[in-house]
Parts: sequence; structure tokens; C-alpha cells
Amino acid sequence: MKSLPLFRNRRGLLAWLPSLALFGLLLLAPRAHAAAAAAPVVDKGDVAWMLTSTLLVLLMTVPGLALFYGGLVRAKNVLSILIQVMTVFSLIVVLWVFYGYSLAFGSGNAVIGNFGKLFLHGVTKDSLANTFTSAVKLPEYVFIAFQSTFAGITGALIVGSFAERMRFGAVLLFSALWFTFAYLPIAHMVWGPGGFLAGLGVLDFAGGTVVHINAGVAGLVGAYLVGPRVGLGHEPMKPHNLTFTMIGAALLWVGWFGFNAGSNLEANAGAALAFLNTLLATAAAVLAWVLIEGVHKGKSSMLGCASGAVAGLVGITPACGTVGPMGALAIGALASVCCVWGVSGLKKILRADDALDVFGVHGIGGITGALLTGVFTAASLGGTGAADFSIVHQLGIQALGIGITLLWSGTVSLLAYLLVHALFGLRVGHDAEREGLDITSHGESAYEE
Amino acid sequence: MKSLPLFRNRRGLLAWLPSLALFGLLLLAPRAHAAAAAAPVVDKGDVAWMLTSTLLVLLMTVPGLALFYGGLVRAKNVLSILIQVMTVFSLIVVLWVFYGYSLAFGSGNAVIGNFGKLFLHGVTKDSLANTFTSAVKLPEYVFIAFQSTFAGITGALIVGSFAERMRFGAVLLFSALWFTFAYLPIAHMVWGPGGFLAGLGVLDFAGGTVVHINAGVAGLVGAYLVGPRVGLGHEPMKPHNLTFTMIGAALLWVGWFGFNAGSNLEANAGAALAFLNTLLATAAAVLAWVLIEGVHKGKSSMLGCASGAVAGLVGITPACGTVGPMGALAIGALASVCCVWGVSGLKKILRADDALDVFGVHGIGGITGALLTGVFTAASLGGTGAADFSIVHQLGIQALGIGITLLWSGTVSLLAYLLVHALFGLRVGHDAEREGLDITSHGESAYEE
Amino acid sequence: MKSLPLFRNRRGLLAWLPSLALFGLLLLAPRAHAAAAAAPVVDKGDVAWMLTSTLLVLLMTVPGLALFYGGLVRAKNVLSILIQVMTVFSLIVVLWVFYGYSLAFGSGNAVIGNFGKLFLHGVTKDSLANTFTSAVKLPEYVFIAFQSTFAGITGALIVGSFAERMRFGAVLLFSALWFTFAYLPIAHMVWGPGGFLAGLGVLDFAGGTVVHINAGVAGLVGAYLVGPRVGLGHEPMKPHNLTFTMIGAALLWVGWFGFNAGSNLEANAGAALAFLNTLLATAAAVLAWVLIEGVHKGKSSMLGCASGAVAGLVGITPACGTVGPMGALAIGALASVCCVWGVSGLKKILRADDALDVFGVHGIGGITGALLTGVFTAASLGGTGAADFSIVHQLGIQALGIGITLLWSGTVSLLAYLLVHALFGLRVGHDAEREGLDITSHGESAYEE
Amino acid sequence: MKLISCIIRPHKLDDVREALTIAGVSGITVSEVHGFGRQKGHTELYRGAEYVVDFLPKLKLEVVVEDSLLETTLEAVQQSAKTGAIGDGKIFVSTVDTAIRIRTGELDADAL
Amino acid sequence: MKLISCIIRPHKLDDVREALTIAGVSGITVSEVHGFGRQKGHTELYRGAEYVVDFLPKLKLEVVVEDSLLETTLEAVQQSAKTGAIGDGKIFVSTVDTAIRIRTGELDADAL
Amino acid sequence: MKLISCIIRPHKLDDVREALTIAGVSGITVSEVHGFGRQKGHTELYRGAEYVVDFLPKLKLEVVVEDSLLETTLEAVQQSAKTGAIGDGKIFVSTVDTAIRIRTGELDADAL
Ligand SMILES: Nc1ncnc2c1ncn2[C@@H]1O[C@H](COP(=O)(O)OP(=O)(O)O)[C@@H](O)[C@H]1O
Ligand SMILES: Nc1ncnc2c1ncn2[C@@H]1O[C@H](COP(=O)(O)OP(=O)(O)O)[C@@H](O)[C@H]1O
Ligand SMILES: Nc1ncnc2c1ncn2[C@@H]1O[C@H](COP(=O)(O)OP(=O)(O)O)[C@@H](O)[C@H]1O
Repeated sequence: MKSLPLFRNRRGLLAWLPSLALFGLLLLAPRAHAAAAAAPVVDKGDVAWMLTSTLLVLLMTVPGLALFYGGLVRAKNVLSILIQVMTVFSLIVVLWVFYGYSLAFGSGNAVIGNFGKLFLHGVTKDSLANTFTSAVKLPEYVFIAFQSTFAGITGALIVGSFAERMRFGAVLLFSALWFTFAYLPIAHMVWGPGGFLAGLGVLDFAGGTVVHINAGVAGLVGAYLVGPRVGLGHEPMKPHNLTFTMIGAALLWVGWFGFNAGSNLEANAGAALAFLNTLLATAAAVLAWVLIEGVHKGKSSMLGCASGAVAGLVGITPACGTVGPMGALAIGALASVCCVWGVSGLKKILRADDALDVFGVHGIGGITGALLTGVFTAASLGGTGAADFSIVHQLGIQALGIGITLLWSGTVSLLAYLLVHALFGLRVGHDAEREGLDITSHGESAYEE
Repeated sequence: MKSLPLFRNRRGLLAWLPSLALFGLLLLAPRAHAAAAAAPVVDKGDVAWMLTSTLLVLLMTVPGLALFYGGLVRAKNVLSILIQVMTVFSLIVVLWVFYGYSLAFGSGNAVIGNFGKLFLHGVTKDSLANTFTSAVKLPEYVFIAFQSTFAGITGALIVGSFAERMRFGAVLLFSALWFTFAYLPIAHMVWGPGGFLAGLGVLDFAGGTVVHINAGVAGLVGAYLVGPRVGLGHEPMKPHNLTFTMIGAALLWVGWFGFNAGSNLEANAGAALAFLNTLLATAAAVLAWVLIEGVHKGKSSMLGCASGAVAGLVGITPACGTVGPMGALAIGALASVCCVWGVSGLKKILRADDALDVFGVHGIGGITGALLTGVFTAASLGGTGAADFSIVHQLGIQALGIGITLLWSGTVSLLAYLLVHALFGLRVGHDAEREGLDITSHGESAYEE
Repeated sequence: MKSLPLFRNRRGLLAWLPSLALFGLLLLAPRAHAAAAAAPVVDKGDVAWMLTSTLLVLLMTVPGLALFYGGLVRAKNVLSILIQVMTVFSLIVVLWVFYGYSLAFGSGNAVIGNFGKLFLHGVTKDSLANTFTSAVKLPEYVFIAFQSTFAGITGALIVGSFAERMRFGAVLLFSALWFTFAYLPIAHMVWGPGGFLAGLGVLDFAGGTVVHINAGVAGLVGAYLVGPRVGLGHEPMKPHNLTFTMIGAALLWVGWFGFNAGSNLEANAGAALAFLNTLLATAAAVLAWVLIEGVHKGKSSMLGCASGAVAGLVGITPACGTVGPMGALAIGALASVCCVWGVSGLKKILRADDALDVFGVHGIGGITGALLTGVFTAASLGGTGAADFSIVHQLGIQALGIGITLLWSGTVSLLAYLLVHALFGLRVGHDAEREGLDITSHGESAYEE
Repeated sequence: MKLISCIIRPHKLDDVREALTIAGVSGITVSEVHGFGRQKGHTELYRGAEYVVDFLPKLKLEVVVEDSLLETTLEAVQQSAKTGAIGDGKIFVSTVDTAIRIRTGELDADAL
Repeated sequence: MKLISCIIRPHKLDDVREALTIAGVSGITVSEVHGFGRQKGHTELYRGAEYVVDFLPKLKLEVVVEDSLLETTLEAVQQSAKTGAIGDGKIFVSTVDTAIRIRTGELDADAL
Repeated sequence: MKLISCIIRPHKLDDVREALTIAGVSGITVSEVHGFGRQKGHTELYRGAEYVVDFLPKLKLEVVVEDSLLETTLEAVQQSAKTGAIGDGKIFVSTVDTAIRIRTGELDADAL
């Protein structure tokens, strides 16, 4: 989503002064003026689309992401992934209505919001939230629900990095800490009223920075701190069910339309553009990954095809509202190229056991997308950028946004992991890991033998 | 859904008399008046949302419920569950347009509708159905389709109780009987024009009574009458694929937004409230179940997490339109607490082999939710209840509604099972049950060996 | 979809001349007239529904169709099916925006469109597409995205015929050829401006001809040319995971509402009728298949239940917008009857190894539906046909449409397969087929052993 | 030492394990197998295609015992695995030359 | 009595079963196994991670026959399981001391 | 010839295979089995229902070797499969009368 005008009232108030004065003068014909100036409209088409979009983001998380990840781990750990994804999502959604929404979207300073809407204080059925079209509003409950799922899925993305070895309680505690000190400020900076990064002009339509880079770096730090899985490199750790992974990838694709086109907040041509771009970038990314593997290794894999889809989706996320369809194809294909490197070349360099390639796909894909948004938004490349849009300038801004996110989220993650480690320990025991988290942490096994 | 104003015309007509008189007087300015009074509006946003909601309820049933149940049975019986869920749903949907819709929503007496719309007689593309806002209408086809899926999923819920042992033909015959003599009257009493329970003031926004308590008790009676599974207690009967169960639970969550927010019949702030409540109650219920298991047994299970989600969804169903977000969190958490007891403590007391805990989750969760609706609807607790809302009074009404449903559905179920037993027998043979219903009843097996 | 008025301007322009003249005369009161005549309206409810419909068609393809097919093959070939479905879909979507859209929906001649919108040239956020209601428009991006998924799923349907033995590269090349020379012309002839078959009066609301018959015959020709699977008749080739097949069938059902009711292009009573018809036909088809198997073979199978659902969906596709609910029930049931024969009796006659019965279900179901559309559209049978609608006459037209599609698609398929065979070969080697395509073509296996 | 291989019905596993434990057997190794014999299989039908399935799911239990325990063990299995219907399965006994416990290197009787 | 253990290719099961039936064998027990031998495996690649898979899917058939039937049975398996390519598998023969039919308690030859 | 049956921990497969290859063994057949012994199992809980799982996943390796290779092979397995904790498994040795390579019909030592 673009920086949200929801509480953007401070300077706005000044801008309204002339109108208000005029309003005084026109008190003789008040009704006509009020109608012309501001009468907020809630369109049921928007509500229908935003409710649908919200449930699509839930669909992305459970069962989508849960299956995408769950299929990739060994059979003895699949339930641990499923419960982590579902519980982290649930936890964050609850924290969201407790304090998250207020801190992310309340008007505070450039870095964080305020405590005005703790526990949704003051929000009622009649409360309205802004969209990007002035006078077009949404019931605030819709906006709260939509945004809660963004926070929820971001937390859930991280668990892929330290999969198959982290303690369940540690996952939950880390998630709460990271959500509070990394997600909320960065969301505020990018989307909140008066947010620092929004002020700089960072383009991030649907959350490439806030969601993907943010989660990617948190995962990477976790992979380092939690350490590699027992037996890595000696024992086979092949995915236990790639059909599940494919279902997951497909549901991510389907649900991502809510994520991306929903971020437009209205069911209009803007949503349609974001929608088409999301479709095309993913298709191009699938073809690109399949082609690269086919050329390089002689065989194209289904896992590559599924990974390509996710890479394309991540890549187009920040760009989907501002680039054109041909730009979307390019971004999708290039995101695949970069992520292929992210999960192979770069992975070998980093030497972290980022088990399910959260950084390789979401981190790298997110960075690629954020940068390319600064390129393909240019009108000359089919984008919707204004006449004075400068690619070089925008690239600088995008890079700054990426850098700040990497730094902020990386630092918070580091401290959060260390704290959790000090309090309870991050990892399960060696034998428990061998036997599998399903039985040792959750007391059950996924499949009848 | 709240009691539907669709055919609520009898007393309404009297109330309209003054208007009609006025109308006669105002014939000189007919256009202005007509516009103000009644011009029915169909909003495409409502249609979009209600079509989406309808397919979401289908998604809840197949693949949602089918997988939730299917994963919980042994591998030799999974196909029998899948075919039962899909066929019962199909059967009821067809009976719905034959006579169900007319009997449930036709204006008859306080207990049942009429035969006026048998085979959808008289319904055309131009027919309109009421919403809760006067003058806002839906194409009647939308309302018929939406309601048909409610009836369908309710029938499908029951099969979980007598899973793994009942004859396929018996399942179908029982479902038809139960639909006709239990579902239709109770739906009419709660939602139909002039319905008895609606008249009492029972609050049941989306079907806690009609769907969940109703199905739960039918299942429980079935579990008693059909008897326990062969080998129960001696042989392991662990779920054959908990990943499928998790997919099912997740799709139930996703689809339930159609069920709950769709019951608002319009895409407005009311739907948004129901939506947010459904999201929050489920998240809270997931956390509660996970926490209870963690504290009591030292380990939180994925099946607990998934069961918590369903418990929360069931619990919030009657309440989602009238309580506030914090009330929803409380209801979700409490539904989990009660259902944990329902599937363990109570189950041991009841000693029925309710194989997939239909009563333990849908019955108990439904009762919990119905009662708490009478609590958290109070404005003092964040709900939307009127100033004169009395918790004690409403609790009495809710309890009456629950009691009548338990009694009615229980009696009809008992008679229906006995009739089917007398005609064809309820159970498959001992050896067939041992070998598994997939091969013996359906001539196929789910998995390549 | 009915023939689309999108570019239907040539004769239309003449028809507008009088209006235009009148317009000149009325210049004195221009505003009133403009409002009455043409002001194009984009309704957000339509946009919401069409975006939802588009993602539903994606859901049908991945994971829907992929799982429906994937569960039916042996475990050693499941990934090959999944990657084929996903890659073919992606390829066609990309080709669609390159030249497909322009050739299908550009106004060219009666057989094919033009090159005016190559690479979506000239399409912007402000471009509008027509619906079936004059003056009601959609953002053109919505229409492009919606239609791209139709093309994509049609190509993906075909792979079921030559499953488990065709080379991956050959699948892709064939798909591109077939899309270009069979899908595009037939789509243009049925739905495009000035299309030949539309001109004849062929009724095909949502694509029975363009999608299902078209894909069915391409599959059948493929099954002949690629030859039977190694070991057919000697070795067991039972489905490796019928639960996946059921998930797939269920998601096809859910997604098909986007396909059928989305083809109405507006969220109004027309969509509601198509929706209800799709629900009912499928329910009837499920019951019919289950009943036929139960009576003929003594056992009703889950695969039959799932196949019935697909048969019903295919059957109702061309009819869903013009028949009544009781007609839909009849069409669903009859489609099941014909498809039971298609996958057993006819299959034995044809002696082609159409591995997943693409012709038996989509071909036969499509033909059945196309013919019955000519019957149940009659007002006397509850349909929406005009007073002068003649069943006999319409049946002739429908048969002509079917015949032309069979011939055209069959011929193009034949040539395309032969070309691919000459260039690269169609089949993998004997040993590779034995070992399974997953390992030999894609270098991976679906399940941890 | 003797190796006792028993082919039994899957649902009898718990009964047999219990009987064996009482008989004094210290370890069992179980494999899932499919058996073909007098017990008839069934026919499966997938749309048009019919498969005759002759192989039925069984479990194979392998127990190595000292010679002295042989009789009791055989008796225990026979009692606990029997239903009296065709397909109850077989017991095959053969001779084991050596047994080693990997953990300790103990041999033969000590290894069991 | 002899226990004949045959490691064969999975797709040969039906042929072998038929040949064994003709040879007069009354029962077979089959297990899914993975074999390592001369036949080379393959490499699987999951994103960046490569696994060398040396173990190939095979079936193990176990048949207990009277000594008199040994030759015919061995012949039947060899004929029916052979493709001539590396990986066709092995037959191992060993001695069984006792056979018992659980259902009836019949012994040895009567138990087969 | 001797048949060496080894029950080992699943994650030791690669180590054991390597050790066997070095020891000169030319083929191995592996089955997934479940073992019951001293090593304690665990309890699983599914909503209200509790299951005690005594059987733990193990692998059974079967290797047929010439008598001359027996000692080295046993040594190799013991070394590579050992962790020192309860549940490392067992090795059972028995005698094989005949071995046949299906592909060629070669016998005994030549067949291995
Ligand atoms: N000769 C044999 N060799 C190996 N296994 C056998 C033999 N005969 C029977 N079996 C195994 O014993 C099982 C039961 O045998 P079956 O003939 O069906 O019934 P019963 O044991 O009652 O005679 C078979 O499924 C098969 O696994
Ligand atoms: N010495 C052995 N001990 C046990 N099993 C063996 C032995 N040698 C081979 N096998 C089994 O036989 C199978 C086939 O052996 P392989 O060497 O691949 O081909 P071939 O049988 O044609 O010589 C192997 O996969 C393995 O299961
Ligand atoms: N008497 C026996 N017969 C057959 N298998 C046995 C026997 N004893 C043990 N096993 C197998 O060996 C495995 C390991 O045995 P266990 O007693 O748990 O530990 P350890 O091998 O360290 O003594 C068991 O799981 C079982 O599969």
C-alpha cells in the first residue's frame, strides 16, 4: 500500500483552512457545499472487494504458506511448521487489535504511532478509514482486519528460516517481540501517517519492504543464531511432500491478489492494474525459473516452478500498483533470476542454514522488487510515474528504504533472539530434533504409519 | 442470520396502512414519494459479496470440512468420509430447491413455511429478496443459493459422528429425513417469517443454533445408536493425515467469513464487524487451545490448534453480528475452553463414540456461543445491544432456544435413525468395517501402496 | 460468455447515425441527453466480482486442476503433472498479453482478430471494456485478466490426456502452437466481435465449446499420437492419492463459479442465475454418477462422485446463463450419464489411452452441455429463451458449432503434434517412463520415502 | 537361536505384542507387508479401469529368541493372532547363527 | 522347507505372481524395499540442495516351499522377473525349520 | 554364504552404507521397519484420545556375503551404526544355501 492518508491530518489541516473560511461564507447554502466538498462515500463494491482481499491474505497464510513450508520439511516436522504458522498468525492478529493497529497507523511521530486506539478504543461500526481517493472511505473495521492479516503473515514467513529445530515457546516469544519492535515501526514508517520512509518517497505499494525484506532479514539472522540443523549435509533432508508445497504455492498465488490488488483499497482500475500485474509477473517468474533450471541443469523441477511463482509474487509486491503490464513481466522474470541465485550461489556464501530459503526468496525477491519498482514505474517503461519521475533518483530512495529496513529489522531480530535465548533457550535438544519436533514438541505425528 | 424480514409481511401490512393512506393523499407528487418510501435497490456490491460468500460456504464444505474430517479417520476410511460429505451436501442442495427453501422461508406458521415455492415456482431473475435494510434487496436467486449451502453443510457436519462404520445408503436416507424434519423447521423457527424462536427474541446471527447445535445433537444421537467402532480402545485409531486436517481447518476458517459476514446480506460495516469478529474469535480460540494444552499436558498439538480454530468459529457464529471485537476475543477463548472439555471430560462422561467430536466441538461450541451471545451483545461489554438489553433476560431466551433445538433435533434424529435401521440397517458388517469402508463400500482405496 | 460486444462497432456505427443526428438537434439540452444515452458507468461491485472471478479461475487451475489430475496419476509422475499444468497456464497467460488478446478479441474478420493490441498496446488504466449491458463498462485490464485465465486453463486441461509419458518441452511447444492456432480462432469465432459462430447464433455462455470441447478433442488426438503408456493393461495404474483428486474436484467446483457466473461480467441477477445453475447442476451430477455406479456396480465410488462434479460443471458451462434452475438440474444429471459412458463404453470403443479421461469428461460433457443448452434454454422448459426460440433449430446450430470445433481443433492438434514430434519427439524413453517422469524429467520425487 | 517370522493380520499387532512380552520376548521387529494366499482379495474400480487386488495388507513380525524360549513364543503367537478365519497367517522358524547387540557388541543370548 | 527370497523390479510383480501360481506356490509375502547394487541411482536437486539417491525401489518376495518345489519355483522366478538389464535382482534360498498355519495349527508342508 | 540382517537407526543409513561399501559389500537391501525393544517409545495425544507408541522407526539392512567377508562386514556395521545409546539395534546372521542373479542366472558367490 502507498502511504496511507488515514490520519494524515496535520499539514492537511492547514490546507483546509481556506475551505473552512469559504465554508463560513457559504453558510447560507450549506447543503450544496457540503455535498460537493467532502461527503464521505462508502461503496459496497469496495467493501466487498476488501473483505474478499482480507480473507485472501488469510488463505495465503493458512493453508497457503503453511503448506508451502510444511511440504518442504521432513515428515517428522511437518506439524511443527503448521502449528507455528497458524499460532504466530493468530498471536499477531490478537496483538494487532491490542496495540499494533494503534502503533502502526496512529499519528505519532515519523517512526511510530500512538496509543490512542489501544484495544480498538473508540472504533465503532460508524468509524471510517481513508482510501487513496479523498471522500471515498471504508468502514474502519475493514481496514483493521485487512492490515491485521498483513502483520500476521509477515510474522509467519519468518518461521521458515529456523524450521525443524526451534522451540515452540521461543518461536512465539520471538514473534511477539519482533512484531512489536520491528514490524510496527517499519509499517508506520512506510504506510503510517507522517511515516519517515513514506516521507522520503519510498515506493512500496503492497509491502515489499514492510513484509518481505523485513521478514527475510529476520529469518536470516535467526538461521545464524539458531544454528544449522543436526545432520545437515550428511543426512538427506529432502522435502517430504512436494504436492503440499505446490498446493501452498498455488494458494499463495491466488491469495496474493488480495494482498496486492487489495492494497489499492478500492475496486477500481487501480486494483485491476495491480491484479493483472500480479498475474503476469508470477507467470513470467514461473517460466523464467523453469527455463533457467532447464538450461543450467538440463531439468526443470516442480519445486523450481513453485519457487518461481513465489519469487515473482514477492518481486511484484512493491511494484504492482505503479508499473505497467510489460514492466510486471520483466520484474517477475528478473525476480526469478535473482532468487535462483539467492537460494544457490548466495546461500553458499552466507553459510546460514536458512532452512526454507526465507532470505533467498523473500529477502532477495523483496530487494529486487523494491529496486525495480524504482525503474519500471517510469512512464517511459510503461509505468504510471509522473513526468518528472527520475529512475536514478528513485533508485537511490528505494535503496535507502531497503538499507534502513535491513538494518532495523536485523538489529531488532538479533536482540530479540538473544533475549529469548537467554530466557528460555532457542533450540530443542539434540535427541528431540533427531526424533522430530512433531512428537517431541507437540506429542503427535502427522501420518498413520 | 438474524430473523429474515423476507416474508415478514403479516403484521407489517398493518403497520404500513398509515403510509398507504398518506400515499393516496400524496398522489399529486407521486414520484418524489415513491423514491423516498420504497424503491427497492439492488446494489452490485452486495451481489458480489453474497455470491462470494456463497461459494465460501461451499469451500467450507468441500474441500474444507471433507478434509478436516478425512484427515482424522484411518486411511482405509478416508474416501468414505469424502464421498459422504460431498454427496450429503449435494443431496440437500437439490432437496433445498425442491421443497426446502419454500418450507424454511415461506410464510406458513411459527414452525414451518409453506409449499408456495416448491421447485422454485414463481422465482425469476427479477424476484427480489429482502436484506436487513428496508429497500435494499438481493436477487432472490442469490438468497436461495446462499441459504442452500447452509443447509448443505449442516447435513455434512453430522457424518463425523458415525464416521468409519455407517452404511452409505443409510447416511443418505438419514440425511434426507433429518434435513426435512429437523433442519427445515428449526431454520424456519429461527430465520423464517413469523418464526417461533425469532419471535421469542433468540439471537443467532449466522446459525449457531440452526447449524451447529442442531448438527451436534444429531451426531451425538447417531453415535449412540450406531454404536462404537470395532476395536475402539484396543486398536490405534489415530488420524491418518493431520496435514489434511489442517488444510481443512484452515479452509473452514477462510470459508467461514462467507458464512458469518455473508449472513449480514450486505457488504457494509455490519459485514465488516462480523468479519473482524470472526477473525479475532478464531485467533483467540487457537491461542487458548494451544495454551491449555501447553499448560495441562506440557505439549501443544497441531490438532489442538486446528480444533481450537473450529471451536472459535463455531462459538462466534451466533454472536458475530452483535458483539464487539473484544467480546469476540472473549467468546473465542471461552469456546476453546469449553470444547477442550467437550472432547475430553464430557466425552468420557457421555461414553458415545462420537468419532470426530461433532458434539464435543459443534454442539458444545454452539451452546457456548449461543449463551455468550446473550452476554457480550450488551453495550456495556462492547456489543451493539440496545440500551434496554438485559443480559439475564437474554440468557434465558438463548437457553430456551438451545433447549428447544436440542430436544427437537434429538427427537427427530432418534426417530430417523430408528427408521433407517428398521428399513436397511445402519451399520456395515463387522468384517467390512475391519477391512475399511473405502474398499468394502466404495470399491476403491485412497492411496497407491 | 455470450458474444462480446467489445469491438462490435462496425455495423453498430451505422445504427448510431440517427442518434447522432438527433444529438446534433438536441445540442441545446446536451447534458440531459448525454446522461440518458451513453455515459459509461463502471460499477465497483462489478469490478469486485470480476476480480474475484478471475482469481477463482486461477484457483480452478492451480491448485484445482493440478490436484485433480495429480492425484490420478502414479506417485512417480505427480510432479510432472503439477509442473505441466502450472507452466502451460503461465505460458499461455504470457502469450495472451503478447498477442492472444488482440487476436481473440480484436475486430478482424469472422475467424480471427487483429494485431492492434499486441503487447496490450494502447491499453491503459482508463481503457474500458464492454459488458452485456450497454453503458455498463469494466476496466479493460479486468477483462484482459479474466480472459487470460480462460485461455490458460484450457491449455492446462489437455495435459491430462497424454499424462505420464510426454516430454516436458514437447508439452510446452504443443501448448503454444495449439493456443495460437486452435484456441484463439475458436475463441474469436464464438466470443469475438463479428465471430463466425456467434453470428450463427451458437449459445455458449461460459465456454463449453471454446474451452471444453476444444480441449477434449486436442487431448484425444494427443492420446492417439503419443500412444498408450508402457505397461497399460498389465500393470496397475491406480490413482496414487484420491484425496488430492477430491480436493482438486472441490476446488474446481468452487472456482467454476468465477468461470460461469463471472462470464456474466456483471454482479447482477444474471450472475446469480448462472451461479445457482452451476451449484445445482453439479449437485445433480454428483448424485447421478453416484446413483449410476450404485445401481450398476453395487458400489458408488468417491472418484465417481468427484468425476460427476466435474461432468456437471462441464455440462452446465455453456448453459448456465440461459437455462432455469430445473433445467440446470436436468443438464447436470444428463452430463453425468453421458460422461459415465464416455469414460467406460466410449473409451473402450476409441481405444486411445486418454489417461485422465479429458475427452471422456470434457469432450463428452461439453458436447452434452452444448446440445442441451439448445433444449433447456426454451422458455417452456424454464429457460430464458425468447418467445420464438425453437429447440430444433437451436439444436442444429449447436451441433454445427460442436462439429466445427471438433474439426478445427482436431486438425490443428494433429498438425501440432506431428510438428513437435518431427522437431523433438513427443515421448520420453521407455526406461525413463518406467522410472517415472518426476525423477527422469524433473530430477526430483514428490514424497520422502 | 531361532528367528520366528510371523505373518499376521494388522489389527492383531497389539494382542500379539502383549502375548510376546508376557512370553518373555525382549524385542520385536515389524514390517508392513502384503500377502497373497487363500484369503481372497477384492476388485477396485477407477472410472472405467478395473484392478484385481490379490495382495492384502499383513504385518510381518520377526523375533529372535533363544532355543529354550521357542515353544512358549510359538504358542503365544498362535493364541494371540488367531481369529479362526482364512488369512490368519503363518509362522516360519529358521536358525540364526549369531546375534550381536550393536551398542555393546554383546553376542548371541546376551544380545537379545 | 525352503524360504525363497527374491528381490525384483516393482513392475514385475504381476508377472512373477502369475508364474509362481502356475508353479504351484500357494502363498507369497511381499515387502517394499530399497536396493543398492550395481544399478546406478540418480541425483535429485531441491533448489540449492543436491541429493544422490543410491537406493532404488524394489520388491522383496518371500515364498516358503517344500523342498520338492524348490527347483520349479526358482525357475519360475528367474523366467518371469528377468529383463536382462542391470538391476533385475537376486534370489536367496535358505532353510526353514518349521512352518505353522496360525488358523489351524497345521505344521510344515500342511501349513503352506 | 551368510545373510546379515541389521536393525539400525534410520539416520545411520548413509554411514552404514559407506562402511559396507568400503568393506567390499556389493549390494544391500533395505526395508523400513518398526522396532520394539528396550528403547522406550512415546505417548501421542489426539484430542481426548491417548496412544502409547512402543514401536519406533528403524531400518533393516539385509546383506548377503561370502563367508570370507563375514567378519569384516560385521565389524563395519558395528562401527558405523553405533551411537552408544539404547536402541542402536542388532545384527543377526544366518546361513544362505543358494544365491542367484536373476539377470544372468549366475550362482552363489558369482551372484553377489
Ligand atoms: N508359502 C508361503 N510363503 C510365504 N508366505 C505365505 C505362504 N503362504 C501364505 N503366506 C502368507 O500368509 C498369509 C495368509 O495366508 P492365507 O493362505 O491367505 O491364509 P491362512 O494363513 O489362513 O492359510 C498370506 O497373505 C501370505 O502373506
Ligand atoms: N549382496 C547383496 N545382499 C543383499 N541384497 C543384494 C545384494 N546384492 C544385490 N542386492 C539386491 O539386489 C538388487 C539388484 O542388484 P544390482 O547389483 O543392482 O543388479 P543385478 O541384480 O542385475 O546384479 C539391489 O538393488 C539389492 O536390493
Ligand atoms: N529379539 C529380537 N528379535 C528381533 N528384533 C529385535 C530383538 N530385540 C531387539 N530387536 C530390534 O532391535 C531394536 C533395538 O533394540 P533395543 O532393545 O531397543 O535396543 P538395543 O539394540 O540398544 O538393545 C528394536 O527396536 C527391534 O527392532
